Amino acid sequence: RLATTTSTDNSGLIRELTPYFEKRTGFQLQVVSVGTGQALRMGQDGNVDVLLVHAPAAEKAFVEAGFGINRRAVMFNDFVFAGPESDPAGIGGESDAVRVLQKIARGKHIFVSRGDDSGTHKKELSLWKKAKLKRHKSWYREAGQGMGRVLQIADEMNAYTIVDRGTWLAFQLKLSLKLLAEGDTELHNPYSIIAVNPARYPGINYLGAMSLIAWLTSVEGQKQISNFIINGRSLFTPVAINN
Amino acid sequence: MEGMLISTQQALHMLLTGDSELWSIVMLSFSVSFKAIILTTPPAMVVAYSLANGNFPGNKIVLAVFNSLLSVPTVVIGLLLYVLLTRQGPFGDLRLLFTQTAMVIGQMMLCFPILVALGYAAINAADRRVKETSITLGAPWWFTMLTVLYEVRFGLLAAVLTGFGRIISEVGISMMVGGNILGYTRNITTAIALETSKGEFAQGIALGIVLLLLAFMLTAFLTYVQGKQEITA
Amino acid sequence: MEGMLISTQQALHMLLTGDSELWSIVMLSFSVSFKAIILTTPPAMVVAYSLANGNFPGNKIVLAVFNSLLSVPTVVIGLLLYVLLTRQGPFGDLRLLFTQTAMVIGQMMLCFPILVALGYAAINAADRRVKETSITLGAPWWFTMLTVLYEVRFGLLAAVLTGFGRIISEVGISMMVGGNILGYTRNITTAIALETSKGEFAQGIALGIVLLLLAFMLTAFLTYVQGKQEITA
Amino acid sequence: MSEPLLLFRGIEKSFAGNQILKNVNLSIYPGKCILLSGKNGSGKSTLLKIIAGLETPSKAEIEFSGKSHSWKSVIRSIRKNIIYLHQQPYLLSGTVVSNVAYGLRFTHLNRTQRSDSLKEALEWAGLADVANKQAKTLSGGVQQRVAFTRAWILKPKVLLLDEPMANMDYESRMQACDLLKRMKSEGMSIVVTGHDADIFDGLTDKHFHLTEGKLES
Amino acid sequence: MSEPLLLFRGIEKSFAGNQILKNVNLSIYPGKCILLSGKNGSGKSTLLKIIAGLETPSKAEIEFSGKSHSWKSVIRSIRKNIIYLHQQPYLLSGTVVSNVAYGLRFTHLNRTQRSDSLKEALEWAGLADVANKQAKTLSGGVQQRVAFTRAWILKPKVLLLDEPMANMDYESRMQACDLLKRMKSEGMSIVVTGHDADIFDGLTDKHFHLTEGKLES
Ligand SMILES: Nc1ncnc2c1ncn2[C@@H]1O[C@H](COP(=O)(O)OP(=O)(O)OP(=O)(O)O)[C@@H](O)[C@H]1O
Ligand SMILES: Nc1ncnc2c1ncn2[C@@H]1O[C@H](COP(=O)(O)OP(=O)(O)OP(=O)(O)O)[C@@H](O)[C@H]1O
Ligand SMILES: [Mg+2]
Ligand SMILES: [Mg+2]
Repeated sequence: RLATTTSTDNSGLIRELTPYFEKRTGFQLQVVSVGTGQALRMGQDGNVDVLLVHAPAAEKAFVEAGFGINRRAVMFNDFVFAGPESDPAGIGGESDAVRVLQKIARGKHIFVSRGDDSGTHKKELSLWKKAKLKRHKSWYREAGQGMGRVLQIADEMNAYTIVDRGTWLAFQLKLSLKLLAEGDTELHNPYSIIAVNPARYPGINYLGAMSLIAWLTSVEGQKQISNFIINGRSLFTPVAINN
Repeated sequence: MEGMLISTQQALHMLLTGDSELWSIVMLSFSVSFKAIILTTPPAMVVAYSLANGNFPGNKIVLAVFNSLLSVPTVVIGLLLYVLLTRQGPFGDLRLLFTQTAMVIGQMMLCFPILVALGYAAINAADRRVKETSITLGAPWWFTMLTVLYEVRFGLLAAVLTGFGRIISEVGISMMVGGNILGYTRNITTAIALETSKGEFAQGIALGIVLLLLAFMLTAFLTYVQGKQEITA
Repeated sequence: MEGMLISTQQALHMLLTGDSELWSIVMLSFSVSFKAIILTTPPAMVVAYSLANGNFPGNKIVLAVFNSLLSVPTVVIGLLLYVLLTRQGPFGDLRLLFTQTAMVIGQMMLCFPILVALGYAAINAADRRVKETSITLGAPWWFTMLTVLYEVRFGLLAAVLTGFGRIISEVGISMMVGGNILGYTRNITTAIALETSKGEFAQGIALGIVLLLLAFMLTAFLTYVQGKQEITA
Repeated sequence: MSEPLLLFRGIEKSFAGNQILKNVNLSIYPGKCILLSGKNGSGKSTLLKIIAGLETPSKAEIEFSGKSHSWKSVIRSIRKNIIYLHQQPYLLSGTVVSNVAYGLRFTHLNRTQRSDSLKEALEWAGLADVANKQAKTLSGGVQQRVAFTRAWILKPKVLLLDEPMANMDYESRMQACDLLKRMKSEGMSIVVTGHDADIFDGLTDKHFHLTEGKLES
Repeated sequence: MSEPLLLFRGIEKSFAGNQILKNVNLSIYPGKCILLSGKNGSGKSTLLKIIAGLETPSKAEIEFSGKSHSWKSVIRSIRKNIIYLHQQPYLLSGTVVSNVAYGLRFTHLNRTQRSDSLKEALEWAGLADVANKQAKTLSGGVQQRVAFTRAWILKPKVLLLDEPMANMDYESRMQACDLLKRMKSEGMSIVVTGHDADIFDGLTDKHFHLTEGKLES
């Protein structure tokens, strides 16, 4: 049983990979797709065997507390800034994430935040912190929902937002928002896979979990990840082999 | 388990000490759902009464439609309303999406069939002599309707309470057309959904208990009023 | 809008041509909810009858509790059940989490207060002479109960339909303790939630319409049966 | 005899294929009282309900002011002047006063007139003592008296009473009869059903018997 | 006189502070019939309901087999032998047959005995024609007859009839009286209320009048 973040499941990656994995190892993969926080919680409770998540700090804490073992980096994608086509804040082409936020804040342009403690939200907050900017309710809207819905809300409100590239590619065609800024290394989004510690819960399918980790970080698994293409672009960059 | 108790204590403490964020969320929940139920009840009762008393041919089919509308998931209502209210949608110009008004409209759509179906059942159980007595004593049709509704008021109260419970506890519509925006459209249930997605289960349950307690105070009051009436009835 | 029509057409086509994935999702929804409502109805009716007829002191308070339980969001029930069924929870050894059984249990918890509250309203509206007649003619208490329940059967049918509509359309419990696992615990509403979170609104609405149509067939059938009875009643 | 106020002609009524009323004709004269008797299930209540516009006949015509109309087309306007009292009356939730006063609000009386006639009615019917009691807690006979009072207080042109005194005690019956006699003298038409003709002694001008769907005098 | 079957002593009953029954004593002898009269609202129905165990008295004792018991402690076991017929009877959903047969399933009769007594009862009450009609569609008088039949078919030791013939036609009344006389001769005790003593001519052995909460003979 794998608990994964909605972003990977929604993009279709997991569905794409499942048959290859099942054919290769004979294990059945059951996917529970939830928010990162909820995924970690389910791992902590021993209700799933393995996690695929993206929240480095929380992951570290999770492993240090002894809930998980064998944390391996699998892949990354990156975050981009999206906003209305008219781009009133003028962030188009900007590559420095901090400058982007400064421009938005200064003009009090509406910015929609995930506001849900997800990996994306945490990344966004760390960027605001870095930019040392105060946010005000009148233009900073915390939506408390998944990435796709936040994109739709931003679209409706003609607002700016930060989004992971996977979700962006999946939703791009349904929105009038445009991708305005990208490329800062600050904006990398690493995914890791973690096995739930079998020492804590005897019934854990540790063998299956390790098979999935092994397969995802194998040459075949990594190749399948980079072969996963949406709108002519590969979504995730595998990192397990080259590192 | 322990976490739950602590979180509930915290939530209640915040409620009692007037934590403004929590209170604004609670107030928003109740004000949206109150508006929805109050606006929906009168037309729903008229429809239920017509269905129970009119002898137009499609009667039973219309009733079956309302009964099956009980099975529509809230998120589907939310989706439909979203499609209608979105910028390029037919009512996009009203700019209602992600407002409390949109939440009220969606909740009205949700409780309308409930009130009609349960109202129908209550009215249909009324003694036929009620209507006949009212008519023969010279009442106009609308007064006859009010008389019948009054005779079955306890059944109607149950219908309204059920409808209210349904909309105050729904999350699909509020999430979809409200957007769960902090300070604007976040209500108790979308807040619970948010806590849940964060893995903060204890806090989710704590908010649920807050809702339950407030609902209990409300219904205990209504049951008390009802009880007092029954003694003299 | 267009997308919706096409998706609905597609979904209906898949339904009619027996697409196995869609059918398994649909069947799962109905089988879980049927089990839940069938298991819940008898005890709920007994409780409702006792509340309406017993004159024990806490009567009104218990009723108010059931009424306020109508306002508990499904996700809170789901969370509570999760806390109970999780590995280290009190019932963790049963390994029920992420199974259909867990979904059935959760849905039973959801519809129990609905059936009690609405059943109470229906039974309470019964003529007091029904009970007296049954008793004086020598019926044991349980036969008197059955007689009263039969006299108010249309009200009870409305209660059961409302309860069924509530659980077949709920998503919070199914998501939380079912887990939305394809082929195991994915039902119509969690599938809709999934499509919605992907932004595939048209497909979400299409699935909702599938559910609505099936519910309509079910209730039309029941309304037909009810109608036939009423003619002779 | 003077002109009839209303003439019901050719009333037919079937329930589920069973013909209850067969070509019944009934003329209602102002200031006259008709007693309608007949075995249980002969159709007395059904006939009164059709006249009151509460039950739909299979066929019927109504004649008044020299013209004949179909039942359907005129019953709505006619039934304003006709009041039917149920065989088993239904008292609405509320006090005795609110029940008796129910119909008054649809009349053209003003406030003082209403409260005057209300007071008078309660007095006459001996209901002053129970005026503020909840009507549904009353005994069977008193309920019947309340329903009776609720009907005649409106002084309709035609009063249809379905076994109005079956559960009343002797005194109440005498009182009710007196009352009806007074109303008659003021021009009200009355149709009453019952199994004991002697209760209505001195009140009824005509006696019809309903057998096998037909009226016989 | 022989031993009383049941002796009710000191029955008191108040509704909302109003004392309806004041220290009423009533002995029920086997094979005897009591007529209970009184003005509307005097408490006749209430008294019968208390005896039947359907209404709780403020105070009451029951004496039988030479011993005295509190009402509460024995009414449940006693009421099996007592049947009360409502003043306005309630017919259950279903046919006339199913209504009349309702109580039979709780007796010790076997199948053939049940169907025999059912047939006999319907015949006697003149209900054979309407046996398969839905009971709720019947006329008021026939409904009363059905309720009456539903009660006496069980042949209880004590039969309490609350104005059982108010809506019956002349023939039905005679028939019902005959029936009651036969039951009496078989040892059944009967208490009946009514406003017309003459209906029950030749049936009643004792006549009590209820005034101001007290029984007078
Ligand atoms: N449930 C109740 N609540 C309050 N008062 C009641 C209730 N039931 C009966 N009463 C009162 O008790 C009194 C006696 O009623 P009861 O029905 O016994 O009279 P009754 O002698 O049978 O009269 P009737 O000849 O009209 O049938 C009445 O004044 C009535 O209003
Ligand atoms: N709603 C109905 N459906 C079917 N049959 C009905 C309905 N109402 C009345 N009937 C039948 O019509 C016939 C006449 O009934 P009605 O009540 O008019 O008789 P009645 O003369 O008033 O008798 P009673 O003296 O017993 O009051 C009865 O056979 C009754 O069963
Ligand atoms: Mg009649
Ligand atoms: Mg009485």
